[in-house]
Amino acid sequence: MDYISNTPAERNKMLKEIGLEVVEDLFKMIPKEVKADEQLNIESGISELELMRKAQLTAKKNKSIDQQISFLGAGAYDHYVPGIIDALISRSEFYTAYTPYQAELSQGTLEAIYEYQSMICDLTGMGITNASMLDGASAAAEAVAMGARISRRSKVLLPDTINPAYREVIKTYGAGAELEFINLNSEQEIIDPSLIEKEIDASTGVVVLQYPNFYGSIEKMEEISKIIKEDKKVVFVIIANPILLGLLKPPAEFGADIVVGEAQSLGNGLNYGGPNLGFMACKDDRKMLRQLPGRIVGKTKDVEGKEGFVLTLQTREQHIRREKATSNICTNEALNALMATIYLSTMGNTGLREVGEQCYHKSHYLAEKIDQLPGYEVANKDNFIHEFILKVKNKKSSEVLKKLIQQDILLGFDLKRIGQEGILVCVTEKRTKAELDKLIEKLEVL
Amino acid sequence: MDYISNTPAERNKMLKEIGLEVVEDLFKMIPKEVKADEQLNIESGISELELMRKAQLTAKKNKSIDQQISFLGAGAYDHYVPGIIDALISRSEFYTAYTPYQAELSQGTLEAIYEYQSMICDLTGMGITNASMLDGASAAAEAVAMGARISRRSKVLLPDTINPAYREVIKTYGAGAELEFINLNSEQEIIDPSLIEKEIDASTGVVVLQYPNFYGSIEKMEEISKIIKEDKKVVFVIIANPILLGLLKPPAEFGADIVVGEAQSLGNGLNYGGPNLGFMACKDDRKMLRQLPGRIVGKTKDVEGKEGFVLTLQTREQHIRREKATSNICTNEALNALMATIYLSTMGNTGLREVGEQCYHKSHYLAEKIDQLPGYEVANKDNFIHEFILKVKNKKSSEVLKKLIQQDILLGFDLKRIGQEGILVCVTEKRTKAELDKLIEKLEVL
Amino acid sequence: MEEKLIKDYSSPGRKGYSLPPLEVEESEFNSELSDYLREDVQLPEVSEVDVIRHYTALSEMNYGVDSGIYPLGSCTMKYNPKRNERVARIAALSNLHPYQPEAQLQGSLEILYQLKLDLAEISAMDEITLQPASGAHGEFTSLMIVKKYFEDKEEKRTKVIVPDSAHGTNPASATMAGFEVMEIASNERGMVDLEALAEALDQDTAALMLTNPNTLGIFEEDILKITEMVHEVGALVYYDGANMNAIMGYAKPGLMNFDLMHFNLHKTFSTPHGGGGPGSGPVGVKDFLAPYLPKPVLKKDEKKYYWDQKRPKSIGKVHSFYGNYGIMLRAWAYIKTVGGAGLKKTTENAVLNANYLKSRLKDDFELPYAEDSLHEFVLSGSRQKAEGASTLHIAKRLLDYDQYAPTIYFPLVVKEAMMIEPTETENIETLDHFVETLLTISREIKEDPELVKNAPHSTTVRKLDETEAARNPNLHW
Amino acid sequence: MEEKLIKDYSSPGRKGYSLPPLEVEESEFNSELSDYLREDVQLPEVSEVDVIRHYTALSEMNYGVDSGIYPLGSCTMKYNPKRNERVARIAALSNLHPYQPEAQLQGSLEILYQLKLDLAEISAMDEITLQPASGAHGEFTSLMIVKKYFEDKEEKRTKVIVPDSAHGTNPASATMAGFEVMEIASNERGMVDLEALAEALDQDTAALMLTNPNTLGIFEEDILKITEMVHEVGALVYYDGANMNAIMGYAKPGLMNFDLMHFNLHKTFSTPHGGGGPGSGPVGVKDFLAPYLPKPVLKKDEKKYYWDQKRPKSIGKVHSFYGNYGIMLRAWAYIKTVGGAGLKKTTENAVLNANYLKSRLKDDFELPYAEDSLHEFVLSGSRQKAEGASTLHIAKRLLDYDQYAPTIYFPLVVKEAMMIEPTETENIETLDHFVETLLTISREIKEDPELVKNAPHSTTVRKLDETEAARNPNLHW
Repeated sequence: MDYISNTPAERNKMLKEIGLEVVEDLFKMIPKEVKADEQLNIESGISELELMRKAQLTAKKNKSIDQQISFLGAGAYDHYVPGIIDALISRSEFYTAYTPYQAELSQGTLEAIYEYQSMICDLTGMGITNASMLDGASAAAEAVAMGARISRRSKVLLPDTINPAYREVIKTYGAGAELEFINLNSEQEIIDPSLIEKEIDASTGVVVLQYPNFYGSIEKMEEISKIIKEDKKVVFVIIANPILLGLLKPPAEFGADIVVGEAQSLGNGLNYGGPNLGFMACKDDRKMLRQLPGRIVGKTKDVEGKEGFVLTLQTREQHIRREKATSNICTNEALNALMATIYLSTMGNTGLREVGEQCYHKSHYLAEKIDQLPGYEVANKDNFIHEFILKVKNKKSSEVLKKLIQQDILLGFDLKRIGQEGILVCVTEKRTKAELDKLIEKLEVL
Repeated sequence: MDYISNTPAERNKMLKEIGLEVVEDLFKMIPKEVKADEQLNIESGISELELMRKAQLTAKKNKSIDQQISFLGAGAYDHYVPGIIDALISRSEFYTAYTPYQAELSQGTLEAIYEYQSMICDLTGMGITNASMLDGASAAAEAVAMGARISRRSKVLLPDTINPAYREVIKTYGAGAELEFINLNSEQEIIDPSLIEKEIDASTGVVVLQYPNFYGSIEKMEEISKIIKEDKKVVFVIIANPILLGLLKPPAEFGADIVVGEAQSLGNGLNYGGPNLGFMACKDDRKMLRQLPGRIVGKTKDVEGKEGFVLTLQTREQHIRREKATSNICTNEALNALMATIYLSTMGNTGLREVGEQCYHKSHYLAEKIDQLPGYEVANKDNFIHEFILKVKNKKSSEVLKKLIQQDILLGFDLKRIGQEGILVCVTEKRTKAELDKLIEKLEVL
Repeated sequence: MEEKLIKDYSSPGRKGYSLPPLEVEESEFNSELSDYLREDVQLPEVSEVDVIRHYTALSEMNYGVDSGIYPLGSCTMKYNPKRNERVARIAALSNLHPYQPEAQLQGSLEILYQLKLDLAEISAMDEITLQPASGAHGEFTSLMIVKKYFEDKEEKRTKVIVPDSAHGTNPASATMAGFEVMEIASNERGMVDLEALAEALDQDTAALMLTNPNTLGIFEEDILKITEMVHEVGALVYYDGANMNAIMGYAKPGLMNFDLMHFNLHKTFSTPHGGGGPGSGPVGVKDFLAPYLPKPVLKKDEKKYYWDQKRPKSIGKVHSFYGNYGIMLRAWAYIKTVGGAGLKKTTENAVLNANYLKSRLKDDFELPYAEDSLHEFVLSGSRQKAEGASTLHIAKRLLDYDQYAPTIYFPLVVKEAMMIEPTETENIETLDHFVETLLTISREIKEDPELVKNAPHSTTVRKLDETEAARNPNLHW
Repeated sequence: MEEKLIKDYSSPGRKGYSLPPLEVEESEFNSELSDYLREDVQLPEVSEVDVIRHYTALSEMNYGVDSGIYPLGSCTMKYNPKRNERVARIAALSNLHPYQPEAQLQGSLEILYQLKLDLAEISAMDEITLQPASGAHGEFTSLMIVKKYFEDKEEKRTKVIVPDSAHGTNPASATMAGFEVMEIASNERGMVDLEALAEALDQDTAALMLTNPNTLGIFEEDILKITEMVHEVGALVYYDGANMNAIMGYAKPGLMNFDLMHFNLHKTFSTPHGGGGPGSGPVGVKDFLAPYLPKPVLKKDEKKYYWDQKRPKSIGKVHSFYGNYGIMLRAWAYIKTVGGAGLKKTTENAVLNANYLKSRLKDDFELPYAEDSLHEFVLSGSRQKAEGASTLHIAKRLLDYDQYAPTIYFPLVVKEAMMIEPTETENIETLDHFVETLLTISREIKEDPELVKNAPHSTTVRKLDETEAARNPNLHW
């Protein structure tokens, strides 16, 4: 089926109005040489019934997270998503709208983004946020580029405790901006502050830290912050997991200049890694604001003095500044930001804190039990929030992973993928004690 | 979790306004003897995550229609339901609204019902329709009672070619209205018109026929109609399947006084038999209109002359006429009627006709092939639309049914349930040729 | 009309549907059948976009619980949780044919069985049928049970007693079941007048129909006396469950010695009203009435759940299948979510909200019955009527303030009645806003009654001519 | 504000969430970690009902494609089929973690692979990456590929040429990739000026960025000459796929000798825009550029689909995972539903609708370029401006008539530009209504320019003060 609204009779009427005979005449300006002379080699369209059947059959070749017990995290998190989110974002006035260019017919989207900005500022402790970024990694990459622009320096310190995918994306973007990256190697899952002290110099424009870091551990934030802040020009970028910021101190408290991260965890499903939701916040500082990429919503008044919302500070953006824009970002992740906004509204103070606490207690329960088993060790047992490194002794990690998959358990992210030993295990509030105990039991008999 | 919006502090404030100390004081007028002194013996409430998990686990104990190939019909039909229906009825302004008592804030529901009434009138050929009935069976029962009121006669002719569940409900209602039922026994799946001629007399108030009848066959409508119409007082009730009325002549052409039926087939899912959608239409006649049960929407104008819709002719209804009402019906199946309205709008003339044709051609393809197999016979092969009776020779029907269930095929409705031989097999447009061929193959080797 | 009719979007040949290919060869219609083929229908021919936009536009001309307060007395318009909608849409719970083998349905039957048990626990009834598809359907089913019970006992009882404050469905249901209806007046406190009741009761009496609290929101304090009096003449007492939201967890109809009752899942258990339906009206009975329940009845043995079809004394069926199953799923999800203690808390807050509203409104509107009330209460607009605007006008004026109106002109025992039921899901700000709006309207009546009498002003259509609609019915296009 | 902020519903202790019980014992935070615990956050404390009503009310203050025509030029606001939404919500297609073993994901990978093949077929490109999450992201990815390609060839090329009619993202993306941008003027027919191009091209040129038809809706008739000229200096030609809805099935960028391009699944393939995102911006390249694509690249061998991570020449990753997979599901569903012939019909009708609108409007509004155009066209409001109301005013006035405005003041080459793209899913009645509204507004400007200049009048807020918003930014509560 197609989605053409007009009938053949109406099409003829329209052709007549235009003064043409046949619809092909509309394309006569296309030179013969570039015309596709054959029909597209794509199968004929199918009906809705056939489509749904095809999709369902194809889906059967997958095995989804809910068909097994998953401890996968490593940047994509299986948290509780309240059902009301889908009910609300399925309102077509939200999801079939465009970017709110005509503010007066788009107050719903605009007010929701203003709320999103407010809540992101609250969580991060920062003064300014934009309306969203494409995902956590590209937000981090844009933050690094922004830091380099502000500091006018091209050296970037990049610890290996940052999500490796983010490091890759940061480097891709950095290749565009021609930045220089210094990799910092961790010991015992965190970065030794003295390493930063050693590497930081007058050409250093940006230092990046992740909070909690890729391994679930918390860096020595205060100590590192002090080192960085010795040179006022250096821009301190913190990548944070916002769902834990109901529990953990806001990055602003460690002197962050820019805070970015992945907010998929806030009421967005997994969706095989996308659409995700990058967020980006910076200090309340005009200079920073001018360099911030992406859309921003502001509150203002209409001609009668009634409050309302508009896209603002657009002179930073590409459709006005073109090659001098702070970024090329245009389409962002507005609907995902709306999902995060509804999530944070629903959970509120106590709910968000409880999510963080449940993650902490459940993951620690699991880690302690596993650590007591012979043949297993939790590497960062003294320092993690909801994700930890499990080391397997006398066996190959890959073997353990494989055997558990056969028993419907996804134990975690194999650190082999990034050339390291161990398995990164994540426990969210969704995991039940029965599931944790099942894993413990299976590991014991393996 | 509960759905209490007020906090303890707010509840105290409210109690204070009322002048009470504790909430229990609100219930002090309830005599001690009837007070429930113990907590309800119902488990504690659970969170959304637990609820969804519980529901999913319980669902796994079912095997749904889409997990097998179904030829079940017999009054509940597995037709194509366009996905847009659920998207539209999930608009909360529709599904969380009440009966449109305040017309000015309910124009959406009212206009949609007016459209529903218009399309039901179109399909049945009748002049007046109400806003819906609880289901096909109760609609038939109310039609019979209405016919008896109009004719002021209590004898009702009830052929056995009517859906047996409907006959039961008609009799339950008839017991209330103290009607007398004459069962007519069919031969070769239809009623011999001479039987009606024989039974009809001066005390006969109502004759009921089903179109197509329970076995999928078409009665000798013209001939029977002529017999009935000899006595102008007799009310002729036709139970019709509305999805086939895109293909088949409207019941009005056979002189129906009241047409009722089950409109679940129009864009409503199966839902284990409910909510279903009864419809009821009658001739455009003031006397009939006054006796018609249920709500009716009419078009009118507002004080400025703008057209709008209201519930009308409410003096027939129970909230005004109380014991003298035409029926007690209050809550009906408004949302299901909306689904049918959207369905009919989406399918349109050609779509509805094509559904009927596909049902016809696919069921006849299947019936012919099976009829050719040794050991099977289609009883009503010369006369059926989309449902036919399969007779099994040299074997028990129940054995055939059971063996096919093991092969993920539901062959149909076992007529044993109503004390007859054979299986009622239904083929809708949803069945693919591959599915039909699979059934044929399985039957062949059984 | 703010939005034209779907037929007015029609254009010949426009198409909004998709069907799979036929695949098989066409079979000819034999000559007899081909006589039955119709020429054509006049359905709209529109695109999918047309359908989507039209019904989206219609929805925007409606007001639901998600839009704001819906204080319709006796309708219990509480919030309809979205998670219940999700449960009802799980394919393996919903895509089920009523004639599938029971072995394929054990999950659904387990849910229905749990729902039955919970309803029995809430009501102190012994056996439940889920078959009735609405409250009124449950009433009719109940009265047919009463009828069958007396037939079985070979007693001829022809009369059903109904208080004058009862829902209109009560007398209508009694009539449908073939009874004569006798109405008895309430006393000055808004309760059943025991003397009038005593006078009405006799050997012809089959049943008394009663809701408690009654439609004034007032609990019948003599309820045990009432049920005793009815039982003394050998008649039964039926409980109209429309007001269960007032007592759940605090009192049980069974303990008040009611013999049978119906529930409204779409009121008490938060299933959506759908613009007028579908609802669900299960009936609960004491053991001695269980044989008369509609068939089949859901049962459980050691191995499985099953439908018991062998019910020789049953009144028969009242629905094609098992009732409004989709609504039962939602009610089950609600009860599981809220839990036993939560249901009691629900009652408390429903009653608290109603009493708070009453307390804040009773100085400005006449309160015809001073008696303590529970989840709803009835005011009279008589004072305002004397000042120039009736209850109908007040109701219409509320719409201008984007709030739905209370039930009006019911119960019949109160002149210019406004029957207000806020439910537990409204918060204090919403209640205060509703109060302030009513007070504003009351002030407007004093200052500018024409403003109120000509309301509504800001709705998509203004006041509609109902008289004309009834006089010259235009019921289809 | 028509609807207050969610925080203004907050009441301390109100709760809208539910979580399962903790079940395990609490673990103490060790002293180091406990230093990192925060005091509190200031999120709203509201009930579920509050959340539902607030965001329902916000939605009612919005306008989507389901509300009516959305004629934003270059945005391709076509109808978003509901069935695609259903496909994207199938649990076994959506509830997938990006690090699950590939063996558990063969269904999804099959879908992505089919999507790749179909995009390649539509564009005549050889290899596709689905990783970019938006159109601009695809542009940036493409330019990084260009950059890497020349690095690999050890050629230092610093310049990217962009026509003055290009989308703003083109120069911005080039800058982000570290290129200098050189803008070239269009000729009087609205096309690339070949002389200007020849002058700009040199050994420093890395690429020309071009969309075809361009943002005036005009097809570059010398396209083969243009690509040849660029190739002659050793540079690459990049195709901005924003306007693919104009040529699908009629022409292919690959056949025009473009070397690489991006697609917008949220334009051409009907995935919803979500109020500003998410989108999806796959990149297609000719074979010689395939080594530079972001890693991983989706591949297939005899047994399975897999992600090829061994891409030594890759530009690296541009997204944490594989891009906006949920959007790809919708685009896949769209292509499968519409099919090859349907895509061509889509193009025809998009172009027909645009030309019909142009034909009906060209007498009353200035048409700066008379050239034949395809799926969109650009008018100028200069004449109306002279009469007293600018294009901005016209746009705002359209909102009063419940219709969205065209893209305005773009492309920059047209003064008072109105860029109109109706798409194929609008029917003739809607187009006629849009025309009539614009003609009415044009008449209003003659008769009562103040009426138009003060628009909008009937929206929930009237014209908002953007200057004040930028001067004193209020960016959070």
